[in-house]
Amino acid sequence: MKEETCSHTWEMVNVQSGYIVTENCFRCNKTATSFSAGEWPPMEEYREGEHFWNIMEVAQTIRFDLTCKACGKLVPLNELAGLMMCTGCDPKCPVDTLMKEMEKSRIWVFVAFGFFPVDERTQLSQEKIAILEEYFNQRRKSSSSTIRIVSSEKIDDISRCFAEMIRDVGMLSLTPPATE
Amino acid sequence: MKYYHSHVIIPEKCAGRLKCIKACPTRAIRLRHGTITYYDDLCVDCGACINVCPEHVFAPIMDDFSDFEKFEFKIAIPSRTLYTQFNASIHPNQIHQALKNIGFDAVMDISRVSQELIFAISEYLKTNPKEKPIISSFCPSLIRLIQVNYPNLMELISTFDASREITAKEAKQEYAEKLGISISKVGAIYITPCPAMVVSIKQPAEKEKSWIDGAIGIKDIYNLILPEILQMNEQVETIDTEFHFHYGTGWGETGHLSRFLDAERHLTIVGIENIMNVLNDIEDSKLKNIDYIEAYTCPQGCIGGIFCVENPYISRHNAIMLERKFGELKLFDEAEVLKKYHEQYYFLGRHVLPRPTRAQAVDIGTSIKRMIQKERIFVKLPKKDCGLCGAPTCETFAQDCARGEAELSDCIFFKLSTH
Amino acid sequence: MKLKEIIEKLSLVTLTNVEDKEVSGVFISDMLSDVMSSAETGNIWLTVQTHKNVVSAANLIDIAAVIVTNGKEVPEGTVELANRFHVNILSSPLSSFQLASKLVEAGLK
Amino acid sequence: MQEDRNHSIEIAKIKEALQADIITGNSQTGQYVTGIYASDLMSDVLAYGKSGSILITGLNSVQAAISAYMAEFKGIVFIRSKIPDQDIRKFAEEKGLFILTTDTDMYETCVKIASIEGEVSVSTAAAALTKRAENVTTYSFSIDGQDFASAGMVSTQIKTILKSIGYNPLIIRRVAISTYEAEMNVVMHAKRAKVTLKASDQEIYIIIADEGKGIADIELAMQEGYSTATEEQRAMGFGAGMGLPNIRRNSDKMNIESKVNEGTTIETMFFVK
Repeated sequence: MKEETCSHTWEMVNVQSGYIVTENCFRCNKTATSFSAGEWPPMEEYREGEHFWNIMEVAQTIRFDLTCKACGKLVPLNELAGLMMCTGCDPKCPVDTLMKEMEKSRIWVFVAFGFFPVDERTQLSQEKIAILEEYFNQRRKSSSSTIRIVSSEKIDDISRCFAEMIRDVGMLSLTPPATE
Repeated sequence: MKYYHSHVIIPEKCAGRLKCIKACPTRAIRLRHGTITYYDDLCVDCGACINVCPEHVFAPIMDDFSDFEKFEFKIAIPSRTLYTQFNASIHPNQIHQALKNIGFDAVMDISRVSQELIFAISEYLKTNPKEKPIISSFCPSLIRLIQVNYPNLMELISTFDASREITAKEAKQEYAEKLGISISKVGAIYITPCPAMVVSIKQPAEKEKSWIDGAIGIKDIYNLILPEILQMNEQVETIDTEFHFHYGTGWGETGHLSRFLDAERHLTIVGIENIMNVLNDIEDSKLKNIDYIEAYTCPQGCIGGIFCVENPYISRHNAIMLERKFGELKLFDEAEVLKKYHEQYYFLGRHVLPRPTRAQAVDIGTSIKRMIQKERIFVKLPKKDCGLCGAPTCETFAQDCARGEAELSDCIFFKLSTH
Repeated sequence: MKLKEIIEKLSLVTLTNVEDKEVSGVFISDMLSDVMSSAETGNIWLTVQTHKNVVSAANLIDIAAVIVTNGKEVPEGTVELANRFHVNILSSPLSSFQLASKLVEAGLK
Repeated sequence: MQEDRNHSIEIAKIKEALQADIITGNSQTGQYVTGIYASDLMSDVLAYGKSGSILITGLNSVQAAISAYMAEFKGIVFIRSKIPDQDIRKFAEEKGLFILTTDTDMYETCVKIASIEGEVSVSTAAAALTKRAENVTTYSFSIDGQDFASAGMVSTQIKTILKSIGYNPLIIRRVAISTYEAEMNVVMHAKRAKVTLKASDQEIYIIIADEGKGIADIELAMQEGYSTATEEQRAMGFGAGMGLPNIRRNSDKMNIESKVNEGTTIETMFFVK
């Protein structure tokens, strides 16, 4: 089947487990996130030109690409750092407004995040976001609701957002749970 | 509750030498993932970290002289230690004059109140208080050490106020009346040998509010008054000879009190380790026949405070010379002091309260569970107390892990065995 | 098999309002990324994780129900969020392993 | 261990049921595991896992191996064909953990192990919670007779432990005083003693069992002022004859048993309100 005419049945491929690493440079106070594949997350601080990167947080996550079973089209999703479900914590946020509107027709809003610092190479295109949305809705076969994925650029002020990215925080922790 | 402390941490300066972590007597400091942090509820402001750090990561927060401009009338209250920073050939009056030259309106020395206070304390001890020994409330760091590590000895802390506080109260009242201004317009500024005194002014553990309004370290004032004093040497005649200075009895140096109080029933301790040993003994009721304990967390007493300029041995020598020269004050009215004593003039008004300990933040069951986890972790640690995980000992590290504040993978020996 | 039937058979505790759904299988993992990549819609998901992220991940795949094992307490915020997004959360005092064998006995493959 | 075998599964059987590959611990297949714990959350493994168990996990990280070792597990089954790397293998080999890998997912792995004949104990948080009331931490210490220089060490150690648990200062003070007195008695009169401390949210329990000459007349010894200390000991401030009465006064419950020429055992109990 030709790519142009195919209605696409998406499938997750090239699934790689690894870590999402948040680093901070204490000289310029810039924050950067990156994906690190492999068994061990980076642990040491390091120098890169003017920057002095310190690891702030490491969480387990996966990265993946999507491919169409029918036509074989491959959509690399290198830019996707994670997904977050809008929990409506900031009434001023445009995503929250969208969420409230969509909730009536049982559409749940998820936000797709790229990497920091923000530039073209690190952000997902609108087209890829649409494909991602298609993929997850195809997987929700029996569902009476649908999902909607929007770009993180839509968030007004990230510092007011309390939602959490879907990733495996605390997985590596060896400390017993603090409270029972 | 947030605890005020007399220093700030400047993490950028930290070179990771781990000296502070080991030096801290209450094990309050950690180096986690390259950043120095501390538990402010454990810090007793002893200044050990400030002292050992070559990079000056811990910076004392001191008042600046300009902070006192808001007062219409400024009274300097020098610690006894200030006088020991100078050779005994320099008359205390010269020091007082120099303080006035740099901007203070008056200077009040604490020796008269000190002497009255000791008289009152010896009177109090004669009444045979139930709880003994009484522990001097002079050293703020000592009080905090007892709050943090020895909560069951809280009742032993003397309920007498410190001489600097009473002096400040009297001076402020006196000048407010004399000048006919509100007492809030009169500022009392203590010249301190250590940062702990600053904490007892900003956030007193002993009472609601301190009478003192601010503090300047001896080190800072020394640089300002020394040139003034050097100039004065040529014109000694300006010195007021009527001034009754005496350097007899008081707190701050070891052994001064024992001469006045019954030496047989009086104990002087300096240095935090030594203090902890004695406090342990008191807890076991092992220490008998002692009525009064005078203790200073600094290694040589207040002359070893970190804001001191002079070598403590020389200070000690200066103190002896001062004592010879200015001896005891004979002029005080015993009957008057007794009257004030019976009117509760010298008392704090209440006992010092313990700080809630970290363990008490959770119920005993959870705490025991953590203890079991701690032991489980501890037995598997190398017990080398290397400090590379950022905790001072393997035991504290195990404790931190059980509390969920550190991760086992921070232990270098685990890392080594997995790489 | 219907969810309500399973709840009854295994005496599961319901922490949220429950919408009955068709259950297509079981997935055990405490890793959200695993759920995102490998769980199927209509699965019931056994986990010891209890934070809000569980709701997000379960919603993304449309999980039939999340069963929190080991009798772990689920924070109120998580339950609230789950109710809002119609995600079923159940609880069991059994461990994931024990519950797995009970699910087989109940006839779920 | 015969007894162990009745309540456990042979590792070889697990390997067979899962058609798993052995990564480390080839020689251990004849051993038995006494529990199963399936989780990816390592903090839970550490908190609730029972020693002797096997860990089923998809977390292919050295942290899984460290956790299994800390919780005294026998080994790990990695699911969904996860092959542990060199670091994990090295750690496992050093610490004597066996590692299997299987291609099934966690549910299937659980189902397959559950279908093996055998009884295994499964640790759960629920079980851990019901056990909470009987949560006790136990410590033991020893005292040497005539070692006056270190007298008081044990009571100081006990005090430190109780303080870090966070008991009321008043109860700690009473424990400290009575333990110190008992410790002094041992130093003065006995050869050596073993001290056991059991602390729970209900009570603090201390047993001091010494080997020594024992007490002939306990009733007499319990009287205030009675002392058998020597002149030298008195000169040093020991043995004012306040030991036993002081222990009784400071504890909520006290029991003393003694056999002449064998030793004395003092049990004290302090109730936590």
